[in-house]
Amino acid sequence: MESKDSHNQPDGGSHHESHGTSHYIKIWAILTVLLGLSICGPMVGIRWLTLVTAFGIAIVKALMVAREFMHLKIEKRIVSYVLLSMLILVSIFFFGVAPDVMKGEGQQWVKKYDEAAAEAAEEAASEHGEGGEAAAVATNAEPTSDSVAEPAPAAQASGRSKFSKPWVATPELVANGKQVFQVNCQTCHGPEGKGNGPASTALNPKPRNFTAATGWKQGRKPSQIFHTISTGLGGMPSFASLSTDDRWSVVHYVRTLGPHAGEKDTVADLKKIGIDPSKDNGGGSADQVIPIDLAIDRLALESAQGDSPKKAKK
Amino acid sequence: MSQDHTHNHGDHHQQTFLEKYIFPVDHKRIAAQYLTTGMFMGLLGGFFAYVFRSQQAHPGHEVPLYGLVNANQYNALTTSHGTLMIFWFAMPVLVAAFGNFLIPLMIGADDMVFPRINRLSYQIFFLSTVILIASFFAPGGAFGGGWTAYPPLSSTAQFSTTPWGSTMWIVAVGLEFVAFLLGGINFIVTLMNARAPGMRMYDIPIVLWTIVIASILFMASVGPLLAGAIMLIFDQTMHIGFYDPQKGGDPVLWQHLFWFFGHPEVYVVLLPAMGIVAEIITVFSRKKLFGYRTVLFTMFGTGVLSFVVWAHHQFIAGIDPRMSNLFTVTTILISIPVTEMCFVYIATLYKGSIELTTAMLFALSFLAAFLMGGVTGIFLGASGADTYLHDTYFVIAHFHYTFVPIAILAGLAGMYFWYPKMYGRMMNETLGKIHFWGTFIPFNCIFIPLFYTGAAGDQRRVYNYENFPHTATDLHYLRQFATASVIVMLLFQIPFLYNYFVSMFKGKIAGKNPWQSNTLEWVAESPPPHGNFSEFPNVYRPPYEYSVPGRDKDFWPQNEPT
Amino acid sequence: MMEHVITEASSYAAQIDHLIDLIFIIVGVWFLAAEGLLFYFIIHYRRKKQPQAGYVTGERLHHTKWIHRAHYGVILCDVFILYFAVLAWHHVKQELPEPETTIRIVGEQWAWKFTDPGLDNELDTADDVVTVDELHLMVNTVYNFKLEAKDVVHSFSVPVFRLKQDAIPGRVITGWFLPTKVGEYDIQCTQMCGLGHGIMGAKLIVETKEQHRAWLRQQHGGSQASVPNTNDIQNVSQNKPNGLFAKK
Amino acid sequence: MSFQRPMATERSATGISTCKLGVYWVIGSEIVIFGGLLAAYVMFRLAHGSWAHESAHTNVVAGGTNTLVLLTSSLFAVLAHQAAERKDTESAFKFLWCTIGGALTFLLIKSFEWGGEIHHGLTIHKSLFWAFYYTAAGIHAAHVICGAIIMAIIAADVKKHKDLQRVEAIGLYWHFVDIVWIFLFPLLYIAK
Repeated sequence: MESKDSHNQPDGGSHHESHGTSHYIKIWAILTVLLGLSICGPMVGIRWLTLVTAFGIAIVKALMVAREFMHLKIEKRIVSYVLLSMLILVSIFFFGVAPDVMKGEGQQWVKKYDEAAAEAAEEAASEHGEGGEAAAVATNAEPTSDSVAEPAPAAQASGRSKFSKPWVATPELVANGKQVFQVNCQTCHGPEGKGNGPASTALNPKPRNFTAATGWKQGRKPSQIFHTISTGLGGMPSFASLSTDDRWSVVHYVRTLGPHAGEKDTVADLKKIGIDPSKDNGGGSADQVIPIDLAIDRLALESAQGDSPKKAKK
Repeated sequence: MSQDHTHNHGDHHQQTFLEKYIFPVDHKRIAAQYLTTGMFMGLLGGFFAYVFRSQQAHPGHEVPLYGLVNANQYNALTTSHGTLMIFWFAMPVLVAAFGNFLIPLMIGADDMVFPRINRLSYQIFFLSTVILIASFFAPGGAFGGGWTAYPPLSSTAQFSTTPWGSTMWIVAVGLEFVAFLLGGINFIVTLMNARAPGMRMYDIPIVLWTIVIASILFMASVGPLLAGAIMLIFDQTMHIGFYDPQKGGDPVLWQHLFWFFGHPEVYVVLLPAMGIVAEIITVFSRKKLFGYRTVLFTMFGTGVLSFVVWAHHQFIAGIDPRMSNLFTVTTILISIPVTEMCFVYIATLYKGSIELTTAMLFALSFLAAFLMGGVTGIFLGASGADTYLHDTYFVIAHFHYTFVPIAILAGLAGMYFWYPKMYGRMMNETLGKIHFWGTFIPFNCIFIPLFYTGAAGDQRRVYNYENFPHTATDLHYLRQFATASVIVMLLFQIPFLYNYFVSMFKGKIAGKNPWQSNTLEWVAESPPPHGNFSEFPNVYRPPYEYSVPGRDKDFWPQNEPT
Repeated sequence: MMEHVITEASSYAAQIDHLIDLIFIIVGVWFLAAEGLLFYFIIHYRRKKQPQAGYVTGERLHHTKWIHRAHYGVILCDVFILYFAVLAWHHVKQELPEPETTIRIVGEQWAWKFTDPGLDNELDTADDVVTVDELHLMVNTVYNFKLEAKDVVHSFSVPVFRLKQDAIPGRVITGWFLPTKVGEYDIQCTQMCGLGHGIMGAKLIVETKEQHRAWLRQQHGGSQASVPNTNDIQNVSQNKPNGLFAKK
Repeated sequence: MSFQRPMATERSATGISTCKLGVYWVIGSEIVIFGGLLAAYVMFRLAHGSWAHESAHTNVVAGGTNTLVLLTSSLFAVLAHQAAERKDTESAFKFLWCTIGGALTFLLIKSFEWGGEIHHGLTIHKSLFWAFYYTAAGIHAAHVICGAIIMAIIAADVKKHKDLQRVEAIGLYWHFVDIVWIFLFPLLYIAK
C-alpha cells in the first residue's frame, strides 16, 4: 500500500495521452495475427509446436491486453503485484494438488478407474455388441474386486439379471440375501431382523421387526417388500442402488426371518411393480437396456422419492 | 462502480425509517445488522451444541426443548453447528461487523467507499442465512455430511439421504462467500484510499490491518472453492461426476479445494481477533504496542504461510504420504510467527498499568486460552502424531480452543470495548464480570476433558458411544461433565444479553472518549451521527502513544496537533 | 504417558506414543512458561501497584532481543519435533514391511467388510473368508491391508493400533500393521459417512495363530453366506448408480 | 431513495481512483475463481489422455471467431475509455455500444455452437471433458452477460455526461473477461 497521500481525485489518468487511437488499432492488429497463428498451429501437427502456438501465444496475447488495453504498464505497480500474487497462488494450488488428482498412482495408493483401465473396458465393450454381456465377461475374467471399472453393475442395474425369475425364492437368492442384509440392513434392523440393530437406538420411528407378523406398513408380500426396499419408507432411505437381484435376495431372506411364507404374490401384485411373470426377467431386460441418462434420471427419482418422507428438525 | 446520482454533499439527516434501519447505506447500521444476525446465529449454534452434546451424554433420551435426536438429526446438528459458528457467527461478527463499524471511523472517513455494495453484501448474506435455516425444514432434513462436505457423500443424494439439504447448504455457503467477497473488496479499498490526511502506513491501528489482511486472505483463498462449489452443485443436481471416480472425477479434489480455502479461513477469523485484542490491551495497560512493525510483519508472514499448509488437514485422507512430509514442515513453521504475536502481546503488558475492565478480562483470557489452542496444534501438525489424533475429540478440543477465544472471547471483548461508541452508553461492569467468569470457566471445563477423551480414542461425530464398547467407556462421565459445562456456559450468556439490551437505554452516558483512547473513532460523537465527524480529523502520530514521558495526560490522540 | 490412556496393541503404537509424549513435554514447558509470564505481568503491573505505565516502544534491540531469544528456542524445538514426527510418519505410512498376510478391507455405508485370505493365504481364491463388522487377526503377524471404499469416504481407524487411514472411493490404499496384543478391540469409522456413521464400528479380535486357524476352519464348515463366489463379490460391489456408466 | 456519495469515495491515498482500485480487486478475486477451475481442468486433462479425442469435436472456427469478436470488443472498450478521457461523450457512448454489440455477437455465436453440439449428443453428460467445457465456458458467458448489462447502464449515464470515470472501470473488467477467454480458447479448443 502506498504511504503517500494525495487527496485530489487523480484526473482520470491524463497520463494516457501518449496513446493515440492508431496505437490501439496497431495492438489489435497484432493480436489478430497472433490469433491466426495459434489457430494454424495445430495444422502443422507437431505436438510441441502446437503447445507453443496454443499457450505461448495465449500468454503473449494476455500480456499485451493487460499492458496496453488495461494500461497496467503505466498503472501504479502495486496493482500488477496484486494480480501477480493471485496467479502465484493459483500455481501453488496446482502444484499442491496435482500429485493426488493428476497422478494415477502414488506411494502406497493407486486409482481403480484410471484412464488405461477405462479404455480397456471400452475395447472389451466395443468388441461384443452387448455392453452388459461384455462387462460381465470382463468381470468374470478378472474377479478381483479392484477389477476394471466394475462394469457388471451396468448390466445388473439396467435389469439384466443373473437369475431368470428373481421374484421366485431360491436357496441361492436367500444365501445371497443374507450377505446383502448383513452389509446393508442389519446396522438398523439387527442381526436377526428384530429391528434392534445398534442404529435403532437413535432412530424414530424404530426400524421394522421382521420376525413379527404385524406392523408391515406396505404389506409383506415379496413384491410389496421389494417396493419398500426400492423406494424407502419413513426413516429408511431407498436402496434402489442395490441391483434388482440383490433387492430380491434381501426380500427372500427377510421373509425367512418370520412367519411370512403364507403371504404370496399374485400376478397382479407383480404387474403392479412392472414385472410380467410370464416372461423371463419380467420382460424387463430387453427394453431395460436403457440410455444412460434415462437410467440415471430414474435412479435419482427413486432415491429422491425414497428420502422425501424423512423427518427434519421440527 | 457503485456510484451514480449527484455529487452534492447535502445534509445526511432526512431518512425514512426504511432507509435508516432496513436498507441502510450507513456503515454503522450495516455493522449493527451484521452484529445482530451474527449473534443470533451464534446463539442458534450454541443451542445446537447443547442438543447434540445432551444426546451424546445421555444417548436415546429426550432432550429438553428439543425431543428425541436421531442419527440424521445428530449429523445435521453437528454439521450446522460447525457451519453456523464459522461462516455465520465468527465471520459476520469479527470481520463484517467490526470491519464495517471500525474502518471508516478509525481512518477518519464518513463511510465506506462503496456504501451500496456494502448494503448489497449484507442483503446477500441475509439471503444465505434464510436459505441455511430453511434447509432444516426441507424434505430430507438439513445437510449432515460434516462442515467439510466431502463428496461423494455431499454430492449424491442417495448417500447423504438429504437431496434438498445438501444443495441448499452449498448454495447458502456459496452466497455467504459472495457476500464477504463484496464486503472484503470494500474494506480493502476503503483502507487503501480513504485514509485521513496524514495517516501513513504505520499510523493505521492494528485492528484495521488485521481486518484488511483477513479480507485479502479470504478473497485469495475462496476462489477455487467457489469454482468447486459450482462443480459440487452440478454433481448434486445433474450427476455430472466431477467428484465421482467412476466417471473420471476425483473426491480428493474437493478436499484440496476445501482446505486450500479452509486453512486460510482460520487466519481470516484469527487475525481480526488478534487486532481487537491489540487495541484493548494497549488501552487498558496504557502502553504502546510492543513493536508495532514486528506485529504487522508477523501478520503478513502468517497470512502468506497459511497458504502453503492446507494439506495438514488431509494427512490421513488419502493424499500421497510424501506430500505430508512437505506440509508438516510448513505447518510446524507457522508456529514461529504465531508465537511471535503471542510474545509481543504479553510483552506489551510489561511495565504497563493494567486496569481489569470486562473488555480487558476478555482480551487477556483470549491470550491465555489461545496459547492452549496454539500449542495443541503442534500435536496435529506433526504428521506422525496426527495419524492417531486425527478426527478424534482431541482435534475438536484443539480447534475449539482456537475458535472459542477468537469468536467468543475476542468478539465479546470487542463488544464490551466499543459498546459505548456503538450506543453512546456504558455497559454494566458487574454484570460484565459475572458474564466473563461464567463464560471463561465453563469453557475450559468443556474442552479440557475432551482433550483427554480424544486422546483415549473418542472419534468425532458419533451420536452414541454405546456402539463402541471398547472406546473410552470408563470416561463417559467426562463426556457428561463437558455437556453439563456447555449448559452452564449457555446460561451465563443471559446476563450478557440482559446487559447488552438494557444498557442501550439505561446505561450511563458514555461521552466521546470513555476509555481515554487514542484512535480516531473516539474523536467522533458517541454514537456517531450519519457522516461520523463534524469536521474530518487529520492524523499526526501513530495510534499507540500512551504514557509518553513529559506529558500531563497519559494518552495522546492521533488527531491532536503537536 | 499415552500407554496409560489407551492400550498399545501394535508394533508402532509405542513410537507414536513416544512422539506424542515428547511433544507434550516440549510444548507443555513453553505453555507453562508463557502463561506464567502472562499472569505474572497481569498481577505485578495491575493499576493499584503501578499507577503510571512506562513507555516501551519495543523497537529497540535491548527489548526485542528477549523475543528473539525465545524464538531461537522455538525454532530449535520445532526442528526437534519435526525430526521425530517425520520419522514416525515414514515408519507407519511410507515404508511397507514384507507382509506375511494381506487382507482386504472395504468400507461401505455403514459396515466394514473384511476379506481374510483364508488358509491358502491368497486373496481372491475360493477359500477367502469374508466377514462383516468383525476382523480376526493373528498376533505377531505382519499384515498388509488393501483399503477400499465402495460408496463414500470412510476412515479405517483402530485406536489401539494408533492406525487411521481414510478409504477413498476409486482408490486402493495399502497400509500395514503388526498386532502385538491378543484381545478384543474397537474398529471405528472416523470420517463422516452419512446416516449410520455413528454406528459404523467393527469388532477387532486379535487371536493366536492356532485360534485363527481354528476360526478359519469353522468358517468353512459354517454358513455358506460368508464364502464368496465371484458372483457374490460382484453383487455386493454394485452399490452405485454410477456403476451404470463404467462403460461408455 | 436518495443517495449522497460519501466523501470517503473521493479520497485517494494511493493515487489510484477508488472505483478503478475496486475493479482491480474484483479482477483479483476473479483470477482465483477461474484459476481454481482451470487448474482442476488441466489436472484432469493431463490425467485423461482420452480427452484429446473428445476435444477434437469442439468447433475451432466458432471458438476462433469468438476470440476475434472479444478482441475487437476489447479494442472498442479501450477506445471508449479514451473518448471518455477526452470528455467526448458522443463517441464514448458509440464505442460502448460497439462493445456491447461484440458481447451480443459472442453470445449469439456461442449459442449456435452449443446448440449444434448438444444436437450431436455432445451434452454435459457425455463425459467429464464436456462437463468442464460447458462449466468453464458457461461461467465465462455469465461474466460476458453481466458485463454487457453493466455497460449498458454506464452508457446511459455517459449520455447524461455522468460518471465518465466508470467507462474505464468497466473497460478494465471487460479486458479481463477477454483475457480469460484468451486462455479458455487454447485450453478447450486447439490443444488436441
